[in-house]
Amino acid sequence: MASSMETSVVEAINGLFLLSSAYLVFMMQLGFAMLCAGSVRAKNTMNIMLSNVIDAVVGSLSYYLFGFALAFGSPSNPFIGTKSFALESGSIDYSYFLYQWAFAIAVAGITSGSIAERTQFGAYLVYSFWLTGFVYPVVAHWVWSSDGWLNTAYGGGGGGGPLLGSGAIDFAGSGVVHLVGGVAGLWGSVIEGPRVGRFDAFGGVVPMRGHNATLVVLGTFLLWFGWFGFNPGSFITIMGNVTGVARTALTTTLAGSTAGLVTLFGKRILVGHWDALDVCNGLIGGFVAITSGCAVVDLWASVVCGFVAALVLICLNILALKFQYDDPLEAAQLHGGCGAWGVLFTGLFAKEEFVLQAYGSKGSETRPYGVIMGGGWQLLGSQIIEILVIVAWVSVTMGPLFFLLHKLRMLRISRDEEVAGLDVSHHGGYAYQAHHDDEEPRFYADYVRMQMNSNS
Amino acid sequence: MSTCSADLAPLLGANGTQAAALICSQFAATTSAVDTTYLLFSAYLVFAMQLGFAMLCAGSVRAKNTMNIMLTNVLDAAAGGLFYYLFGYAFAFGVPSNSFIGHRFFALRSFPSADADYSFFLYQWAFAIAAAGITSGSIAERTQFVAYLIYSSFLTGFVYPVVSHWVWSADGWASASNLGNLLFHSGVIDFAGSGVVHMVGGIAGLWGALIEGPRIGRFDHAGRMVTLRGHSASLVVLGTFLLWFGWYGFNPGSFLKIAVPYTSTIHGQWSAVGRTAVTTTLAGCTAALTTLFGKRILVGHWNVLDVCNGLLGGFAAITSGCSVVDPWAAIICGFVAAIVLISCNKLAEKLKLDDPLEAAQLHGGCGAWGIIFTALFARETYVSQVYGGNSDRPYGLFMGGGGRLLGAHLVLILAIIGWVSATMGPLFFGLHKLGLLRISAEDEMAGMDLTRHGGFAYVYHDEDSHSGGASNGFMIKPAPSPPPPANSV
Amino acid sequence: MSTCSADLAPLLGANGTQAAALICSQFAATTSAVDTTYLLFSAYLVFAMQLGFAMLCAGSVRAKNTMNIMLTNVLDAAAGGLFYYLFGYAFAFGVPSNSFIGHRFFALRSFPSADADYSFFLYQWAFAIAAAGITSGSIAERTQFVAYLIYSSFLTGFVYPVVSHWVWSADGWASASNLGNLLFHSGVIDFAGSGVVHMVGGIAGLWGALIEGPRIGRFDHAGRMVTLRGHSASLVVLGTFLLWFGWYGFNPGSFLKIAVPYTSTIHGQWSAVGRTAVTTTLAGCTAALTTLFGKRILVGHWNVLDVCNGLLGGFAAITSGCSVVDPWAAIICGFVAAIVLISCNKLAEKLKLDDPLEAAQLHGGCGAWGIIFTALFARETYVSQVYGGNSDRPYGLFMGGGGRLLGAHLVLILAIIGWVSATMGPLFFGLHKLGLLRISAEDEMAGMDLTRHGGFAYVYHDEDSHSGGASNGFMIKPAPSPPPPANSV
Repeated sequence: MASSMETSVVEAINGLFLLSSAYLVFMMQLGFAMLCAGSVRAKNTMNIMLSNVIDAVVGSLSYYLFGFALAFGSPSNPFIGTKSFALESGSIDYSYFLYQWAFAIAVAGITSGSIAERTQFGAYLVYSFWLTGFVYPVVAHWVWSSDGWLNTAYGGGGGGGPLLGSGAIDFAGSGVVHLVGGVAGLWGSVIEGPRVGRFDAFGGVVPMRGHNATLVVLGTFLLWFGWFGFNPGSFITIMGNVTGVARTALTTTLAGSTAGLVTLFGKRILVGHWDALDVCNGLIGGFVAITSGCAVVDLWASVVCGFVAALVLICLNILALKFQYDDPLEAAQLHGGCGAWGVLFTGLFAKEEFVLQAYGSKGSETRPYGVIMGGGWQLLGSQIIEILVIVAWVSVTMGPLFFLLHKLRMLRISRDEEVAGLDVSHHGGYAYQAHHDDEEPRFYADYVRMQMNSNS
Repeated sequence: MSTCSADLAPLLGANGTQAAALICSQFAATTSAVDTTYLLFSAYLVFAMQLGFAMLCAGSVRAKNTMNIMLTNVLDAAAGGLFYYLFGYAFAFGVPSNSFIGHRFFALRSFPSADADYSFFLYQWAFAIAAAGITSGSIAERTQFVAYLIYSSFLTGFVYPVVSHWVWSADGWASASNLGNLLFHSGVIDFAGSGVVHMVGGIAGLWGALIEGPRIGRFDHAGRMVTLRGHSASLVVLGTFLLWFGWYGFNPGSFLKIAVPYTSTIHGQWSAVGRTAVTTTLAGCTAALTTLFGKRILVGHWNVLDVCNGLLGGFAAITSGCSVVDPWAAIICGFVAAIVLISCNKLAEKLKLDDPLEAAQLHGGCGAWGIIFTALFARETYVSQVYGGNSDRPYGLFMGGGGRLLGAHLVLILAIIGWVSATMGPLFFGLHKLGLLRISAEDEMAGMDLTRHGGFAYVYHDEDSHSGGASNGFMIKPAPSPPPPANSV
Repeated sequence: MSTCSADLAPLLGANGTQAAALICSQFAATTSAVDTTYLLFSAYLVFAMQLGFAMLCAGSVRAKNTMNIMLTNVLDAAAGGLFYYLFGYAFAFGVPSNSFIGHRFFALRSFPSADADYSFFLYQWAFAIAAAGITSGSIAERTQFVAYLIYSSFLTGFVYPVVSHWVWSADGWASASNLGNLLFHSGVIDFAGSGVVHMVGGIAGLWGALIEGPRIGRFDHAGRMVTLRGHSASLVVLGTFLLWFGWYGFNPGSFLKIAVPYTSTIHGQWSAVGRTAVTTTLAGCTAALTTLFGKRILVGHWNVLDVCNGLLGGFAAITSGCSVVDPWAAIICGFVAAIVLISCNKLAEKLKLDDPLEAAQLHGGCGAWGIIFTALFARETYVSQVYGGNSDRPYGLFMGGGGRLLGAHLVLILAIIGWVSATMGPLFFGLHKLGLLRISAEDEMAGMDLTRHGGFAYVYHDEDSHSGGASNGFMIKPAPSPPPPANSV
């Protein structure tokens, strides 16, 4: 009796924690929608918002039907899960499904930023279904399913243990989520080419400002809010992880804050003015980078992580302009670049005590941890392998898909449509209606005057 | 918790009773803390829906009426808070009472009781203001502000609480937990309120919209419908996502408690809560996709606003049965909800009903479908887990549970339509006759923000600058261009 | 939990000590999991207030300064995070320490301790950045960005933490839990920080606004006030609702723990948490309605922006006493708060104080009223439940608790005013003298976004389109019209 009550309370607390975290992660979808909407030109707002809604909507169905099974359908082989399609199985932990679903739709949200403003809507539907239903779940299976070959608990590697005796530590998915989304976006954007007018005849860069900075800030704060579900929530259970969960929330905050400040001053020096949008991107870059190691590093290390993440982001942006690469939301640079740095960072700074807390020890032997903390090279090796296989896997799956769509002329819209804007050509009109369509006066005083005139 | 002590005491030997009491009181405290945390956070999420309604409404009306609609939404929450505190809660949950209306706890006197705590009040308050929020969409852009204050107080303070007493209070005639006296031996399964909240709001809106008549310019001389587009799609999407977010408090939160073990399975209520969140998600997503393709075929372009409405229609429909159906059934629910919504919109066009936010069609139509859906697809295991009671409780018709549940649900639909029509219809009509309902034609043309609320919502062009072009945020180059053609969709 | 073992061990017979230790450690784990979940999610809600401030500020300034104000809000959170981590937390909660300032846990060295965990730090950080967010509203539209960075770091890293040490740390001279040495044998009941957060932010803003002087064009040659309207009411409403949403973390979250049974009643702390959420709601709602009607009488139209400010004023006022007053008292609190706010605004107009967001009036004025209100209406039962301690603890004057609490609260108000004036006043004055505070008149006329932040926030007119007007979402009519006359309302 007492033990069943005990179970009930414990399960309820964990369920409460996980569900609430899932709701927060879902908020990130709203954050992406607002961030994207604000970052594109007014004539494409409806298009980008539709694609964000559709990411969530299509992603839910494809993740429900296939994705969850491919990712977490155990028992399975090290490469891909094979059970509980459409949640048809005896005991599904629905909260866990919901949490993973919120992650899956975030991936597609990242990619949609890279190919914004020039992509046919049909292409969104196709890639979104494919990415959420297959590409991302396979990577998630490798790293997060206990059967996966990169998982820290995998038993089938050399010597019957995990890869290099360590396995990859990608706690909340700098690699699994952000790098996947970023690399997919990179291919999409490279194959589509830059937007019309982005680079002039001499290869000079023409700035294309988004239409609404307020929405960008709104989106950034919502992403920050959601990240409190993304990183600390990845503990899945809070019973016994109380301090770890709270520390994770704190490393996340510090990394993002540092990256935001570094970007602020860095851009001030490079460009000469204080730019809110750069700070927003810097913040997000810091969050992306800390996502991998958030649970296993010290607070001071997270400050280092954020500092380097900002530098990575600035360098990649300069590089992207050199190569005439056009990514309206800097998604490939931000999620791809900072995500890769984050995975490496974990291999450098993971602290032994926290690694053992979060991942448990393997019997009597201790786990490898960060190089700089004296933990040997195995972890860093695993992390590098993770980065390489993710880049390779996403390239061989998403690259051909985008290329095929391109060849079938389903990827990019026509030049005329692009210049006119997608909203008017595909979505039935603009996002914003004029605010004075049939009246002259604008304030109460004008109205009063108008009435006095009509009376006299 | 008394069963806990009784069960545990014999097992603990000599001082068993005291020890058991101590342990069990600890369990009780922890359980209450978990449940309250859960309920409070759910209530906060439901409150966030009010923000969602405000943004959705603001984006869906023309810029000249934005201040007006936002003010009504803020006041829904504020006035609703006071009236629900003073009267509404007492009418709804003042038990013990008769089966029609409650009559205790006015102004929360002698509250909290053993059964109900402040967190429960807060949760129910968030529901009540949601009902008023729905109605405000139907009568947007043409209603006097005073009329708004009156109907909002009446709806939150009386009409809605009575319906929620019927269905959700243990004394209500339609309640599924009124064990001694179940309607058709079944009671009504309206888990989170497709009927209680959405139909009530939708039908109240329907009467308001019918009595006021369409906005000026909505139908041309030939009787064809003219689209009056909202001024900002970004706000609509923002509002939709916030409503989606809030719905996770609305549906899964309606369990009220999370730390409840089920005897038949190791998965207790925490698992049912998770399943409810999943069914909610799937229904909305399916409805959105169906609407997307349906509208693509009907209208010829991909429209984000239709997708948003479809999404909300799916949510409104699944709200009734979210806790007692399987995920696959939720997909059916969403699919049909989208079709219901599209049909209702066609019908509204035929009937020249002008509802700026499609609130009557969406919440009324999809809400009614949701109640019927539950009676068709409710699964036996889930019904007995969630509602307990006798083992021969009826369940969904298509799941082999017989037609009694469907009968009870049809009765509820009729009762809600009757009650709301009998209360809100005369109210709107009375206001109409007193000339308090609709604003004058001049005011409507000029926009209510100007005439009633002190100015427009947006001031992008700075009026205080002397430097003309430089300070003008929008006009980088002078734009002596012709006005664009009227939007033709 | 040691009392748990001590109580239980004798009752369990032979292996009692071990059994009791096992059971009690399980209880401790469960309880701390519940409490941490509660505190963390409350902290997230409080963090959402920063988003609320950002949107409220953005909507309340003119379009040409939007980027500037949003940047300051983002940096409040980011810079605040670092400075509170490095210094602020140590000054505030570095116990054991003296009664004026803490001095441990710099950069969270040797943290977590037995008393405080990371979740507590996160919660306090969210409070600290809220204080800086308040001040940013007062000095909006005319402050150099560098000045902003300096004052924000100073406020979050030093001024605010010292005040929170006084009131909330167990060592503080005004703390209600400094049991050996209570101020006036009472201590100060500033539960969630009407004084600690809102008055500090408001008074800092007051000094900033006074030293900078009004915006250009705010007062005409005759000294009459000219309304400088914000550019987007939608954003103001969005921000207000988000603040309301966040306030549910701010006030009920200040309990820090939820799984605490009370000895005197079956309703433990979870019920008190719910009550706090209810009093918060009611105070805000009442203040909003009072402002609505008050402004209707004074100005002649229904204004949503005033209602939003009234709402926030009610929240700022109830923040101090939310946990120790009855719901009916919360209504009184909100009613007076609205009147205080309207009066303060009148006064500000007289004194030619220009505060774009009314932050000094709202957070300073209503915050001070809130502290006084608590000393008048705090109820004995609730005070002893929430603050515990000796049974003769003073409570509200009007509830028969004597004047000692009021005395302590007046001392606190004076101390906060004195301290903030003595630290922030010289800082702003020094920046002013160094020419670092205010931007040049040309910059102010042109808008800071253009001159400092690389461009305007909104680009609705596409520069790359060849079709001119057709793609222009906003300029329907040809634009070379003269700017409309300044609005005089």
